[in-house]
Amino acid sequence: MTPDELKAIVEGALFAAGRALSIEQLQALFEEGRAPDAGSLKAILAALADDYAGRGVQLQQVASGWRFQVRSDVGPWVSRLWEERPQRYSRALLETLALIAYRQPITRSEIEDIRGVSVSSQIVKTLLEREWIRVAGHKEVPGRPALFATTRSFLDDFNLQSLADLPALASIRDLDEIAADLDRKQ
Amino acid sequence: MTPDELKAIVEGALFAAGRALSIEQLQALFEEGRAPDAGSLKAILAALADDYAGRGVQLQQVASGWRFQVRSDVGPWVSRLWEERPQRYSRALLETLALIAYRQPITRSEIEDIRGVSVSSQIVKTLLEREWIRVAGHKEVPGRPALFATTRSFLDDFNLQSLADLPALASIRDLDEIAADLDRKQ
Amino acid sequence: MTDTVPETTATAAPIAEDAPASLTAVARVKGELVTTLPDDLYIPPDALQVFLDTFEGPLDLLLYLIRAQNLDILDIPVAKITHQYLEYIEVMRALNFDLAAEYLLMAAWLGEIKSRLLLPRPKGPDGVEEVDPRAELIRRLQEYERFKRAAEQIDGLPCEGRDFFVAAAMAPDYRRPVEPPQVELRELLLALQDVLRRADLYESHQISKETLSMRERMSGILDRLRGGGFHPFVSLFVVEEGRLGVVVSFMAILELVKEGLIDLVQTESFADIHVRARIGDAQGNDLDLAELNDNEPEASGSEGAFDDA
Repeated sequence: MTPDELKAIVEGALFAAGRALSIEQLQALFEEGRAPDAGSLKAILAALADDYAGRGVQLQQVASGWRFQVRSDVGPWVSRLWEERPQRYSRALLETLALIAYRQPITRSEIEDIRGVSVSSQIVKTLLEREWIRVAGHKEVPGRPALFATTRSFLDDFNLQSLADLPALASIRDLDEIAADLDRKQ
Repeated sequence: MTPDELKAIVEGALFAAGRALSIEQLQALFEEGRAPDAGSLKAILAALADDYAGRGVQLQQVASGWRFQVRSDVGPWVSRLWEERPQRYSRALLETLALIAYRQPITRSEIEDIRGVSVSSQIVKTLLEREWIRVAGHKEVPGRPALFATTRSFLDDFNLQSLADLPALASIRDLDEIAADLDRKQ
Repeated sequence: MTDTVPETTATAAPIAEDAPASLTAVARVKGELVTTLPDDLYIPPDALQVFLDTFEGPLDLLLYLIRAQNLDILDIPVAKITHQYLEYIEVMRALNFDLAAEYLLMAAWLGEIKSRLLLPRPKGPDGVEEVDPRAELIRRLQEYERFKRAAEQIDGLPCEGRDFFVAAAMAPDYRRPVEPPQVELRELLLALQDVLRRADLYESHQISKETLSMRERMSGILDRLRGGGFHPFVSLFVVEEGRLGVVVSFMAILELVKEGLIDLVQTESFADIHVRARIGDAQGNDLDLAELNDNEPEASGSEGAFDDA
């Protein structure tokens, strides 16, 4: 086996593994009695590290051996690979938000009464985290349930000056008209 | 951004992804309006392919885009990284796969007609789980049998850019021709 | 003997499909075929099961019989091949092999072809002779063989995870904040329309725009009263808002009283009226979230969400 072939095997194994490989693990790639000794492997690793100097990936020695890793300064771009596409909010969440907007301050069980189904804690948590709703207080009834109201962020995010800008409940029947109206304003 | 920085980003992203990336996916690494155009990216990819010529990994174009892969001649050594040796697929599975690849979209009973034996559910399940085939629709005949087609993963896993890259199917003579020949010989 | 059978199958010579098949030749030897099988294709009974397992069905077995004798599919002596095939089946049945239905079906078909070849071919209603009974068999053998070969070719392609591997490197740990979903007001209204339709509120309630302002004012007043303690009744009104504003505030207070959310207290007749929230203060994380919101730069200078009305 030529030194170049040996280097290609080590290089290929490190990239195929996608993690760090120790000298022993690299030696295990070869048939018994045909593995290069630790010294030769270290020389190969040093040569590989040189080859990749200045490239987008680098050979790095870490606790468990050697591994190829992406150069850290390209991280901001590379990380976009895993950027989650913003998901959509569920219909249940939107309904809950709408009820809080129009009927605030309102308790969770009051929302459930109108929607006819229970409101998951996840939805309330998401709305609180998004800072569209807040706990305005607690109702003095058994259990002291939280009273939810919308926030200024909610108004900002929906381009409203105040809650009074929300279409009147009675007119929601004619939503198509409202939609057209909103389009015109934008 | 300098051309070298751009190249390092593309290189880093391809290695970080560990799968093929399309031009669109590469463009999505950049902020809106700052992505290089398709032509520039292709030039970068060509330059990268040159850089890696003769190395243990190489840049390969497949159906879903470009990816770095370990040179196949070092495969025998690299495959020792994994305890489980890659299994060979049964002839029944390969024949089923071949029929789906060349005759897609095709139903299970159409496959059985040509092979002359029934196709086991296990084979179809294995091919679906491997994501080499998918249900492309249902044939509008009684029972609405599933129509199978191959996937992009199938092309990627066999280093193909499109179905046209599959080896050509042997030509055959049609029934009339065969009958005429048989008659002539009598 | 046993192990030579699959060996032979695997090394069957490729057909030169692009060569113009000279159909006059009776049997052409194409390529080198290593076979130790005798002419009568005798296989010891104890090897039959192994033998059968190596085939992917009757078409595959027939192809094997043809290839083992260096025959061209187009030139097969159907009578002879049929005879051999039926012999196998007979032996296997005699040995009580659990034969798949496909093998028996093929045996029946071959028997039919064989007998039809012995008879003069009948003419169809249009006076044309029926096609040679062998033609369909040849067509199916050809069709099967091309896919059998295609399967071998696919198996010969480099396969990811077996012959080559995708290269990956450790990615830097760089986290990017996830953008929350965007919602349009229209979506919100559509959701509301749905829930209202379900709740059948259209018929029983007629809620006007003014009522909405009142609801907003209710939240505003609750905000003002947050932190407990008594607040002068009059402090809840903003004279600058005019008559309508005062009326809305007044209705909001009445509604809050009705819902049991605030207390109105007057210590003696004609004394100042004081208002106190009956609702407990929000505490814990929920409150923190609300206050975090107030501290946002966009919300600077406001004590509550709706106080700028």
